[in-house]
Amino acid sequence: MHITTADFIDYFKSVTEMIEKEKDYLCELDRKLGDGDHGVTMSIGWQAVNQKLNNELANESDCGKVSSTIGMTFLNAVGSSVGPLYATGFLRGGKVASQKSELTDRDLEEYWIAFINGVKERGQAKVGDKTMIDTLEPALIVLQANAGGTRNFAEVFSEAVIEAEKGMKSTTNLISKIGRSSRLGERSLGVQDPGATSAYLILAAFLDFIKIKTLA
Amino acid sequence: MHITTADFIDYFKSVTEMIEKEKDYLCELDRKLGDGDHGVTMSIGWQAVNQKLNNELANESDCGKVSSTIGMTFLNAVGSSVGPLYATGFLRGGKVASQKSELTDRDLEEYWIAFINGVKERGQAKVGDKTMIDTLEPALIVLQANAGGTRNFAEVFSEAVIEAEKGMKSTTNLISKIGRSSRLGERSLGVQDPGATSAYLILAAFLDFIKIKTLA
Amino acid sequence: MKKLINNPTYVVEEMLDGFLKAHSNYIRVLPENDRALVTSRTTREGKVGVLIGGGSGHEPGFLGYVGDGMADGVAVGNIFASPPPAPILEVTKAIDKGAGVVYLYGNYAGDVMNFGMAAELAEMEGIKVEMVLGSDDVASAPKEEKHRRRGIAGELFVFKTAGAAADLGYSLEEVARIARKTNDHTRSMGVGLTPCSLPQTGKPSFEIGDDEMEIGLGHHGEPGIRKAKLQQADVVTDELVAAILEDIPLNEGEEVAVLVNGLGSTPRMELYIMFRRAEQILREKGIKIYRSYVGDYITSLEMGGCSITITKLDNELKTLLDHPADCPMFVQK
Amino acid sequence: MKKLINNPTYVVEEMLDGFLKAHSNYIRVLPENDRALVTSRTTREGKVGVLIGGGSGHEPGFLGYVGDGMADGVAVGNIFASPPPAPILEVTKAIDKGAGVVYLYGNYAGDVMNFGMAAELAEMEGIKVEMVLGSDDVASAPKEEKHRRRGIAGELFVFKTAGAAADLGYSLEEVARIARKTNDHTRSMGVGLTPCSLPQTGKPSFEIGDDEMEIGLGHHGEPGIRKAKLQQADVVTDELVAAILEDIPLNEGEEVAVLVNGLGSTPRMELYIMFRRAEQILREKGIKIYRSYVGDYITSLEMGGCSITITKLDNELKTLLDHPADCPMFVQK
Ligand SMILES: Nc1ncnc2c1ncn2[C@@H]1O[C@H](COP(=O)(O)OP(=O)(O)O)[C@@H](O)[C@H]1O
Ligand SMILES: Nc1ncnc2c1ncn2[C@@H]1O[C@H](COP(=O)(O)OP(=O)(O)O)[C@@H](O)[C@H]1O
Ligand SMILES: [Mg+2]
Ligand SMILES: [Mg+2]
Ligand SMILES: [Mg+2]
Ligand SMILES: [Mg+2]
Repeated sequence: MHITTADFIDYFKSVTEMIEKEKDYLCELDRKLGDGDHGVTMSIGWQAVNQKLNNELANESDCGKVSSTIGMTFLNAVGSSVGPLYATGFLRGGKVASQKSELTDRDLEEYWIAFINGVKERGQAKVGDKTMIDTLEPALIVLQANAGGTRNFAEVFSEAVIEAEKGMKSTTNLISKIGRSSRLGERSLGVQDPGATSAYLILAAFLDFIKIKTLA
Repeated sequence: MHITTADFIDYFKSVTEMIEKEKDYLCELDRKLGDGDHGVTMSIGWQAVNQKLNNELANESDCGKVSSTIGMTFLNAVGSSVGPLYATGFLRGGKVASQKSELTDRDLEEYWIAFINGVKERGQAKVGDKTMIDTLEPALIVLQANAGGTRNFAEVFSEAVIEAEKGMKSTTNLISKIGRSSRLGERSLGVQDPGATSAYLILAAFLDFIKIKTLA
Repeated sequence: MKKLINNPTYVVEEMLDGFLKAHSNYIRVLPENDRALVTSRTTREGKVGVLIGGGSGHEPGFLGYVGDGMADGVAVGNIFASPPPAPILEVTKAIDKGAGVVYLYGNYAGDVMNFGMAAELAEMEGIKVEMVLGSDDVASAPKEEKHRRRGIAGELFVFKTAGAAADLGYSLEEVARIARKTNDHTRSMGVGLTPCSLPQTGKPSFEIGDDEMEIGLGHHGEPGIRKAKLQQADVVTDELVAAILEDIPLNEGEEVAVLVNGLGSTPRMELYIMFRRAEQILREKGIKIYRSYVGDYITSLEMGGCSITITKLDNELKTLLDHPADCPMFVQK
Repeated sequence: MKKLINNPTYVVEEMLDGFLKAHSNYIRVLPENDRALVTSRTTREGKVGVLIGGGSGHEPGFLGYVGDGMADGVAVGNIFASPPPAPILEVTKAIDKGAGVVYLYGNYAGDVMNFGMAAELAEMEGIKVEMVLGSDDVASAPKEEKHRRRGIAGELFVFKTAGAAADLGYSLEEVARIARKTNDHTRSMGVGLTPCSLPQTGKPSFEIGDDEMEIGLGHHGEPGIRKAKLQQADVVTDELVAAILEDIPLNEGEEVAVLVNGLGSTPRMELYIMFRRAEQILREKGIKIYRSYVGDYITSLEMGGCSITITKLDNELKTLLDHPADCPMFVQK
């Protein structure tokens, strides 16, 4: 598979659309666990990203530049918890994709590995803390197990998304240990973590995107 | 009819009870026309009066002293619009009843005439302004028409209360010209004035009281 | 409605108890009357006494405005009810330093009667009293009947300038003149979004739909001019400011003070959004805002909404507005 | 919920616009970043810069506390969201007078990451930065894990003492020490009665029954320790003060500052009723209240409820607390 910079930009546009649809749901989860703004924050961030995609980045050919600009744009638009987390992901991914006008299967693998490692490093959360790491870490394990290998990326990524989904769902039965909801104790049980949810949605959107690419 | 000071005190106690029952209704009317506190104000005032009746005034023999103490007590407990209005009524009535340990038909007539004139003088409202004067003025006319005459007070007062009731009811179809509700214009139509209502209730309670006295 | 109170009957007493404990360096209660509060600092002989007062439930109004450069004493009524003459009289006696006392209060039937009775009693005791009634609410009567208008948030400016004038040694007549002039130069209009409730009844003070606002609402929940569909902040501001400017025409180059006053539960964020638009309108007309106040200055318990006040300034009023003040709920350097 | 706003997307921008227009004598925005605000007065070379910040929706927190004797600048986030590193960095550069900058903010995951990133960037530019996190909310983690506790209204005292220390010429390390000491000496706990709503969603920030309260509520509407039937103010105060005193034992004769902070829609009357009871409890224990603050200091939009904060004082903190301050929303003589 070859993803051009234009494809890459299309993917990010699709994330903006998806976030607009899921905004209320993400806020709903955050109202139960935190301060209720996760959907709003994601929406503000991705609207700002979309602005960039349609303007400064419209004719950009460097995938790395696209990703790192997205990171900085998202960060400066939202701050919040997810600003530094996702921004660090996009910045690290941007390094991997730097100077590339096309991304191969191996590039994409590396991109998402760097992305997830960036988030992990920034947030220092562990699996079981009830954060987006519960979504991202299982995906990372799948990606790393196949890193540098010969398997089709779409196939590997589809497995990664399956694991990510399980991870996301597992947060429902976790007691929160980090972030705003960590003071809830037992009361955090029964609700899926909003960040774990948005992280899954971002990965799943990429899978959708490459599936459509492959069919086309 | 002869009303002793003890009877007089009993009447005022009955007003306290009556106001507690009508408190919510009076507030309800004032919410529609004013600031919603008329029932609360009346209740605060009459609770304070009741305290006095049960203590300092418990063995008082001077009807005038009872009435003027009630006036000052009511005034100091509530302030508000009705504080000065009713207080002036009780103070003027108190002058008429001063040094008397019993009130005759003619005394009672004079008492209520003085009471109403006091309220009128304090408030300077006119019939048709949508205030308690719409209740009190018609009663005053009846009382004055018979002043110093020989008719039975209970009979005269019962006519006065009938006129007072008509006056009270007339306020429903008046546009307010004085007090808080006077800025409502047309919107003050359709609601009976709270002060006109409490004034009627006070007169009606006196009628009930003398009826029971007469039967007993 | 939910309230953090004990017995509804004693809310005013308990508030005063807490208030006096919290601010004993500013204010004390007179032994003669538990609703009569005066500054705990010593005031100069010969200074005109400034007495404010009105119902409770408007905090910081009115007890929060006793202090240096503002009022010398306050008479505290029940919720939304004028204080009776007794505490007014006691405060008058305590703050009279031989130069007389000015009473500053809102134009409401109850206040007029109670303060009037107190003034008569004070004069019988040889104290000169001047009375100035706040009547800034343009929504409460037509222009030709300004004497019938009620006083709302604009009273803050009357307290401020009259308090400063008294502090600067003006005579009783002069302090009263300043208060009257400030009131004459002041116009306000409010908008209500959600009602408050009296602790004793718990009932909403007025009925209003989920998508409605009450234009011209009084600050005791008295109905205003009309109910309307809730509009955007800019549209609401336009209406309030237009009503004010129609009432007190201002020319290019003139200077004003602006107050956006929250009624109780409206976040400061919204008040600043309203202020932003008011400033735009005035700037477009070439009118200069000399001083701005944005916040909860005279409230109505937990009522939702706000009012806008504009006061036309001249050099005299500017100096008095700039004068420092130090009160429990109002400090200005 | 009803709001006086225009487009929900621009509430923070419009608030800032109004705020800056209303208080241009106090505060200005940096040309580099529209969420970076600094004092408009000139600060002395060699003075330690005090930088505060956090999400919007807490007004007067945090932008209302920029001024003499408090903060030199503020980074403004979206509603309930930490500001990103960029405005923090710009404020840092603007207020550094060669002596370094102290960052004062609440202990929230987002703030920790964003302020941390900004500090790294500032240090790369040669500016020394100290960070002190507010963590006064006893309801947010057990005593042994104070580092995990979130910061609520008690941050006001941290701003106050650190701001005073910087004003008095303390070094960066000393200002940071003062801030840490104040935070170490400070405990708060809150109670929520009614939720707020984000302008963008309009949905209540938490679910609560008509007769319920949330004990230990966070000031973004984060759930607290437990829901309970709403009790009388004295009972609620007893619970909050007991939790605080269990966490920071105070001996007879010790002195404290007390803050009863409204969350947005709770009338001042109720705050004073809560204060009254807190004062009773402390007095009975022989603890002296040296200074009291009662009002809306750090809010959560239109949330209903309040928090109580107690700070243990020594002579050093007393002097700093007494130091004058002059900010758009906080003036102390
Ligand atoms: N240290 C962390 N590491 C990873 N994810 C985190 C961390 N802290 C918070 N999160 C994630 O952030 C989400 C909340 O995001 P959001 O609501 O946008 O920010 P905030 O908590 O500042 O309001 C949580 O659901 C959680 O998944
Ligand atoms: N000048 C007046 N003369 C006679 N009655 C008056 C006058 N002003 C007000 N009232 C009466 O007072 C009533 C309101 O009383 P209340 O609600 O207790 O006082 P407030 O208006 O101060 O809240 C009105 O319904 C009206 O009947
Ligand atoms: Mg959140
Ligand atoms: Mg009334
Ligand atoms: Mg009233
Ligand atoms: Mg947030």
